[in-house]
Amino acid sequence: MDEISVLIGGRAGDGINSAGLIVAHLFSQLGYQAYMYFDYPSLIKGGHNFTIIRASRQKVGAFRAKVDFLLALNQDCLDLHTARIDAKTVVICDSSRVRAEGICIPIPDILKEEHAPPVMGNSCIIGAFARAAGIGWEVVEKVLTQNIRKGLDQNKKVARRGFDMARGYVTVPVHDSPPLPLLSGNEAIGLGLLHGGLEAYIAYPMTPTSNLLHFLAEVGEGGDLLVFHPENEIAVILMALGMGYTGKKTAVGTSGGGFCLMTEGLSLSGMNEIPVVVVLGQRAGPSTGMPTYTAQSDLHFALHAGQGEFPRLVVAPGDAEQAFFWSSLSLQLAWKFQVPAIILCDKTLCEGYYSFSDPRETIPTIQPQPPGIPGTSYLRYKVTDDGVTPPLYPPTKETVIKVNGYTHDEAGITTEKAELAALMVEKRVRKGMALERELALLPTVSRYGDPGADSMIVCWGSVAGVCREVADSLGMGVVQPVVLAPFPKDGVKAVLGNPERVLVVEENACGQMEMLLACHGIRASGRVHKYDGRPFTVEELKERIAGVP
Amino acid sequence: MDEISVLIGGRAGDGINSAGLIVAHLFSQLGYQAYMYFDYPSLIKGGHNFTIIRASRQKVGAFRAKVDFLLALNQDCLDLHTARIDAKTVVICDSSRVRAEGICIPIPDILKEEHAPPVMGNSCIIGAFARAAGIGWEVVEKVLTQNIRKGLDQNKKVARRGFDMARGYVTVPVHDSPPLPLLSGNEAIGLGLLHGGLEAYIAYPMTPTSNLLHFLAEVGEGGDLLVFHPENEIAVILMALGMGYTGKKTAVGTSGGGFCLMTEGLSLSGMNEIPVVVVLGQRAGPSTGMPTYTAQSDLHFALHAGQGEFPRLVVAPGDAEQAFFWSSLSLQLAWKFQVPAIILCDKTLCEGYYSFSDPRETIPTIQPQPPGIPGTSYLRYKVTDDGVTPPLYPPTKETVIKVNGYTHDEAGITTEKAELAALMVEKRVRKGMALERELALLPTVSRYGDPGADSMIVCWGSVAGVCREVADSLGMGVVQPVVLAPFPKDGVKAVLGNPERVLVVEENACGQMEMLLACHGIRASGRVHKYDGRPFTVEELKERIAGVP
Amino acid sequence: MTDRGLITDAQNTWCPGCGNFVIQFALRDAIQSVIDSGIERERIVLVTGIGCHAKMADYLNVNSFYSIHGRTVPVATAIKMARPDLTVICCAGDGDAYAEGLDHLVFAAKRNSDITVIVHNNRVYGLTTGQYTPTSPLGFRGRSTPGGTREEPFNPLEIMLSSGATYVARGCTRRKKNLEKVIGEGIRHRGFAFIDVLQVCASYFNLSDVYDRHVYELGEGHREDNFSGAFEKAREWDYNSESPISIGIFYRTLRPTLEERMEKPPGQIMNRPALITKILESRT
Amino acid sequence: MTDRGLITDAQNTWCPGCGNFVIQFALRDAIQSVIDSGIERERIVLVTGIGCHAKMADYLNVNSFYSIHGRTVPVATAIKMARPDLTVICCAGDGDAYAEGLDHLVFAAKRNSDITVIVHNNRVYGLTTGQYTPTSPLGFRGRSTPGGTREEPFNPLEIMLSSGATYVARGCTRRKKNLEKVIGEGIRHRGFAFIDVLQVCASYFNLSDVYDRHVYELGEGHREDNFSGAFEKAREWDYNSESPISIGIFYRTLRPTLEERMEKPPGQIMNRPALITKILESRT
Ligand SMILES: Cc1ncc(C[n+]2csc(CCOP(=O)(O)OP(=O)(O)O)c2C)c(N)n1
Ligand SMILES: Cc1ncc(C[n+]2csc(CCOP(=O)(O)OP(=O)(O)O)c2C)c(N)n1
Ligand code: SF4
Ligand code: SF4
Ligand SMILES: [Mg+2]
Ligand SMILES: [Mg+2]
Repeated sequence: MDEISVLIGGRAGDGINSAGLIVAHLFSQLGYQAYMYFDYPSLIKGGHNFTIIRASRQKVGAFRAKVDFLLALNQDCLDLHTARIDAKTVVICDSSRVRAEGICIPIPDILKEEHAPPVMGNSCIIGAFARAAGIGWEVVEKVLTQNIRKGLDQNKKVARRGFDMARGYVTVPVHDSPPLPLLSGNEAIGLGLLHGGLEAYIAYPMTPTSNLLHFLAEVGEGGDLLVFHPENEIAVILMALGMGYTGKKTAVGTSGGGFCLMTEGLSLSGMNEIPVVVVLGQRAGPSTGMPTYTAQSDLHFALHAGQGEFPRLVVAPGDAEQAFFWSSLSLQLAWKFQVPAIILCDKTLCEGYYSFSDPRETIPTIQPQPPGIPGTSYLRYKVTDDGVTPPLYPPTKETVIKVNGYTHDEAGITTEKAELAALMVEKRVRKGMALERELALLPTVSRYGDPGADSMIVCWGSVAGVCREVADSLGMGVVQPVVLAPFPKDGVKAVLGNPERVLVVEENACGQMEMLLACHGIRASGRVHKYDGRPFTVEELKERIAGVP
Repeated sequence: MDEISVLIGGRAGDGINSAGLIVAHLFSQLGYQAYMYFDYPSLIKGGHNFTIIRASRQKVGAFRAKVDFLLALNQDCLDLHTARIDAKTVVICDSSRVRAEGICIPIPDILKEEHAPPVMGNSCIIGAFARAAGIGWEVVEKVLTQNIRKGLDQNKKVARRGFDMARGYVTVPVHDSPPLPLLSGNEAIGLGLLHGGLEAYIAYPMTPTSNLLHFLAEVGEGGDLLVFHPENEIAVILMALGMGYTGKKTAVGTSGGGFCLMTEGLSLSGMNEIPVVVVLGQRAGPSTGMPTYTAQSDLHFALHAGQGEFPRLVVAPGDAEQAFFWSSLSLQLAWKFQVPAIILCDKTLCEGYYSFSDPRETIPTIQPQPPGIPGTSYLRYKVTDDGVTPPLYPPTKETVIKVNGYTHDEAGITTEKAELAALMVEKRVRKGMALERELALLPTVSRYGDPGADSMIVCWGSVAGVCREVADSLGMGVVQPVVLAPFPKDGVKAVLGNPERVLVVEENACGQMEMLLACHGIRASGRVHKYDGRPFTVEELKERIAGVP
Repeated sequence: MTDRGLITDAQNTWCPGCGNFVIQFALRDAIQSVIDSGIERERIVLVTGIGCHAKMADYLNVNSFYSIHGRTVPVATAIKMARPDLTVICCAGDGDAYAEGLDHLVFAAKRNSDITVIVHNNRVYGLTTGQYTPTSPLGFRGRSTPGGTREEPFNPLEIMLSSGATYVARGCTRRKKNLEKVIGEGIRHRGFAFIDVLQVCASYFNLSDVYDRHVYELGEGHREDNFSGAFEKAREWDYNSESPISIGIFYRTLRPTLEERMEKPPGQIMNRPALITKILESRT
Repeated sequence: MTDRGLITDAQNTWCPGCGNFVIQFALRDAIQSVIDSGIERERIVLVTGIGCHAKMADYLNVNSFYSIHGRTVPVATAIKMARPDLTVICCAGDGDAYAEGLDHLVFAAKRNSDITVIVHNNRVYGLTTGQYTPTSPLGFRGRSTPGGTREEPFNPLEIMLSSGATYVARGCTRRKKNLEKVIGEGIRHRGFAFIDVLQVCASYFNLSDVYDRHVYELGEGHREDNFSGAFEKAREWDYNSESPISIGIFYRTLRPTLEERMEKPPGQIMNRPALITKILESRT
């Protein structure tokens, strides 16, 4: 048994997300890598929430169509997931609410006996699951202890009761790899930003990046990180630019609707050359769409948002390590080149959990821009060879620092002169080229699978996880451009080679990556799209790929 | 003398724009086609404003590097335009403010003698110009009478004084073509929208479309057009959707910064299927940039603005007739297919004046969508073959009409179901395909010059005017896609043929049309960019094209 | 329009105990009484923002425009402007109407647009899981402010009075009867009607006890037509400290509505072809 | 920072007779006196919107952030939050601060962000050639309202008082001395200072005569610390009818500023690598 999948489901408010995380931690302790998908509708109590935890000896970033264990806190959970059950699936359920064959635990009775509140039903079913999967009680105890803040003893008691009532079906083998931390994509982004030097984070809540705000707000309570939630997203980005003007490395986070409201500020950032990092979490659109479901349909919007032309960095990490790595680099690069950067992620990445291998040793330090020379002759927009002006921030002795969203001269004073305007356009263009040169030294394109395969998949963002796995099983190769702007055309071409088939896999309907590739002369021979808000399962993608002519 | 160019310049507040228009009307009366470019900085009084009027027997949409007459109301006008003067140029000036050779008129003295206010200096210099150009007094009188609202008699008097003081240099031949109306691009758009059935126009002022607001506000005072200027652009687009919900055909106008603020509403329009037409006047960016100068740098932003995927119509007219034609069609098509439409124009088009040949007879009437069937079973998002739902608007007897920016079912009730979500994505995709089919019957691509030329220019928007002219003189062909989304790929390829050279001419730095062509597999062999806010002159473009390898 | 009455058969997903249910029934009853008074149901339009409150669009079986976060008011204003024969009601959230889209609210009041805005003021962002809003008390620990907010709430009634609202009321989901009254009167009011509803959020900010303790109805003695009195009364409670909280109609007056002022004199209508021709002629 | 003093050598493009000149000199003098009182010039930051008023960023030789239309306040708030040792002043327009970006103004007042906002209230959009603003009188014929506006102005002082501003003043460009005083006091005020400046627009709305006739200074008798009195005084003139127009400081009080409340207890700083490692451990 190299891998194992567990689904746990119930109503919103039942703590399904935390329960899933506990299960994932159980596997971590046994030396597995875990991945957890969390599926929930946009409501607070009721409805149906579920998580699928998949653990494997290999790095994993996708889930399968079938599960080995189904932990059902209510009947819905069984009824809605019959398709995920096969002959081998062990069902564990609350016998008071679910009619099923398998391990049926009278959870309310146990809770009553232990004087425990309903939300602890989770722990009970997890206990039963552990026993069924042959996971030792000491592992359960350790994980509960590490992860439960309130009512630990009671939780342990009800878990033990579940444990004791179940019987072993299988025994998940134990491996001696040290346990890895489990991070959500949001947390990985947050930590990456901190690693890159983040000093301030401003956001207005919006799924799927609200949890990044919550995470950093907690961090900010204890440390020197300024976190603020203002009146709306327009204020968010303008505040970020105000922070940036004083030299504070600042990021913001949002999703499509909020990003719309930031586009005017983004263009200002392009013009006044105050860097800002925007974490843009995609979800199913257009408009409010399905706020808690995933999509990859804002690629071109991210590439082109804001009036006028200005260089920008756009990165689309596909898992927690890439999220950490490129969040750190985005901040560093944005600051070095004084451009806006967008971290384009999606609900699957943001709210999924991943076993995390600390990538810090591999992250290059970007040499920061040397500061300008203070004094009365300082020019905030001095035209230089590479287009980047040595920055200074107020207060700087004897120095006036003028930033300006109008076309301006080197000092930052508004101009409408034709030659000066053209000069400044060229300055910004050169800055973009300098950024491109710096990126040429970085791993902007990831590859997986068979590099010399006839059949190659191109994908981006969180879909990389499932593509990697499917490619492995089909003998294909995968090319994942992580940097999307400036587009690493040469890198992609080099990695892609000249295969017979190029399949583009995307979670949208219009083929946005395919279009981007086409712009750069790379033609796809086939495509697989999904646009119902749910990520591909391994089997689904495999089948869909098989169906492409 | 087949054509003639006149520059008139002075300070902001001197009425340079109106003066230019009067000169253009003089030429209209003589049977010429006229084009007028207006150049002004972003200030109210002072600075330097000028217009260049070019009249020709042919349709004209560009100006030359040199002028035949330079009418200088101040010294700046002479000093700033020395490059436009050659041996043949006749200078006419206010002798009290300008030292020059040519026709020098003591304007202040004349005004004083006629008890006329300073702003009438224009009329005086126009009178002198008319005489110098051999234009009869009766023509001047007629044009003044038709165009001057206040103080006509006094204006005539000072014009006559100027007329009498000058001497004839040339005699502009008179042709017997009937005079054409002169329209700014903004007015042509406004009239086109009215032709298409416009019922409401909402806008927050922003150059270069403020004058469209002013024009329609005047129209609205006298007729049944609802015009409103609310607190900001977010309100603008949401109000437009509110209007659209009641069935009122509505348009809005803005420029890049305001458009940013509309993008969230645009995406809502894509989702709730309430049509809206957005007039997007480009100007030099990024950010506030140079508000009164031109650019073509929002193409991809217009194509991709708003989160998520939804069909949209984007048209980029190149002159006043196209502006009228496509504004009418945009409104009709947006309503038929219930999609947002963007009329992508620029400062050159919006604020330039063109002799206008009424295109009404050539505009097809788009068969509107038949209305839905009222009653309790009406479904606002009924899934149909072509994706378009027969609409109804409140109040409709016995009918509940629900529109929704969330993913919704056919009745407009929020859903998060995977299958329903996919179904609705496909509905919208099919709507886009239906729009594309309708467009296939329309002249989405314009061509000029030699259709079989080895060397072809591809251009878009207002640049078409100068390209047309240059292509004619260089024996090249021109392809101008007027519809940019859905992109008429086949049409462009058909018209383009297979030439040796494809030059893309654009007023931006990054080659946005070139990128769009590349997306559709059309490769450019060369490019000419301009990004200083000033449109190409005929000579400049010729020279630049000659310089492309 | 099914004949199932004013409630659709969409599944209701509010939390048990949520104050939104009370608003739903109060609004339904108010709408019913408007219908009973002779306004056809198809003339009623509901506009909602985004948030828990906004689900009202799915639940009430009347025309509805489910808008985006913070943007009920411009949509509603435009609907009323386009069709003054419609009765337009907004259900907005406090995050929605007081944070994201405050400016529109002020302008609707200023213009005296004849719409009714009901703010489901649970003093928290419900749907995004419990962050502070402009009316959360100082020190509120939400998920974006785990150490407590650093700002006092504002008083929406004061702001609305200052902005020119001609009907300013407050309700509370702990007092359904009064709520129905202030909503009904608001809908009937000719001009901009603003109703701040203190709504209990069972999951993130359950102030039932506080409201039960402090809420009282404005008495007979309160003069609705007196601006200064209304303003003073509005200042009695600052949305922060514990003090008596009055509910009811604070202020009501009449001034010309936007729609009245926008009305065109009859007989102005000109057919489009003729209009276009006339303009072209004037430009020749 | 050239040593040319507080005025840059950028060409000034305001119209002759524009009230902005008066604001410019009043502000320059106020800044000079702040500098004289010991605050280094490099600690002063000017944030402007977009409009005629905003050209101040080009004309004053101090640090400046020339922002976008309607967005002075969030920029200024953030600058102050990031660097409380800076003195942050906004020059905003009435279109800018009262229409496009009104919400930010309300929130700065609510939070008591220690910045100073000077609104160049010419009651018209100058730079876009004369459209009505939220403070234009009813019936104003601007280029977007050739038949006259259909809405009354709002009173920005009332709104600011209701929003929690701790310093609310009005000046007029016809009274430079008083203007300099209210600006200077505003800058020195600890907390959010709001100054509505009735500014003459020579080209599109020249109200010199009206202001000369009606403007008077608040007398000794006016108590700046009395909210109700200030509110009542603010309502004396409604920005619409002709009536006496008082200028001066309407209201001044102290409450904790946002920046004070945001200040971190010392000693909290943790180095980043250690912090990241600690969090990773907690997730294992
Ligand atoms: C532009 C934008 N920003 C953020 C969001 C995310 N969002 C959805 S609901 C909500 C808060 C809702 O709070 P409130 O308006 O008080 O409504 P409640 O849920 O409390 O009824 C937010 C921030 C969004 N949908 N759109
Ligand atoms: C988002 C956006 N909308 C519109 C504009 C166009 N615009 C520039 S200045 C201005 C009005 C300025 O009026 P006000 O703020 O009163 O300043 P004033 O010129 O009167 O000083 C407008 C609408 C813009 N720059 N940005
Ligand atoms: S979160 Fe609060 S407001 Fe939202 S449904 Fe639940 S109880 Fe009601
Ligand atoms: S338009 Fe008005 S505000 Fe602008 S510079 Fe001229 S006088 Fe001043
Ligand atoms: Mg709320
Ligand atoms: Mg103004």
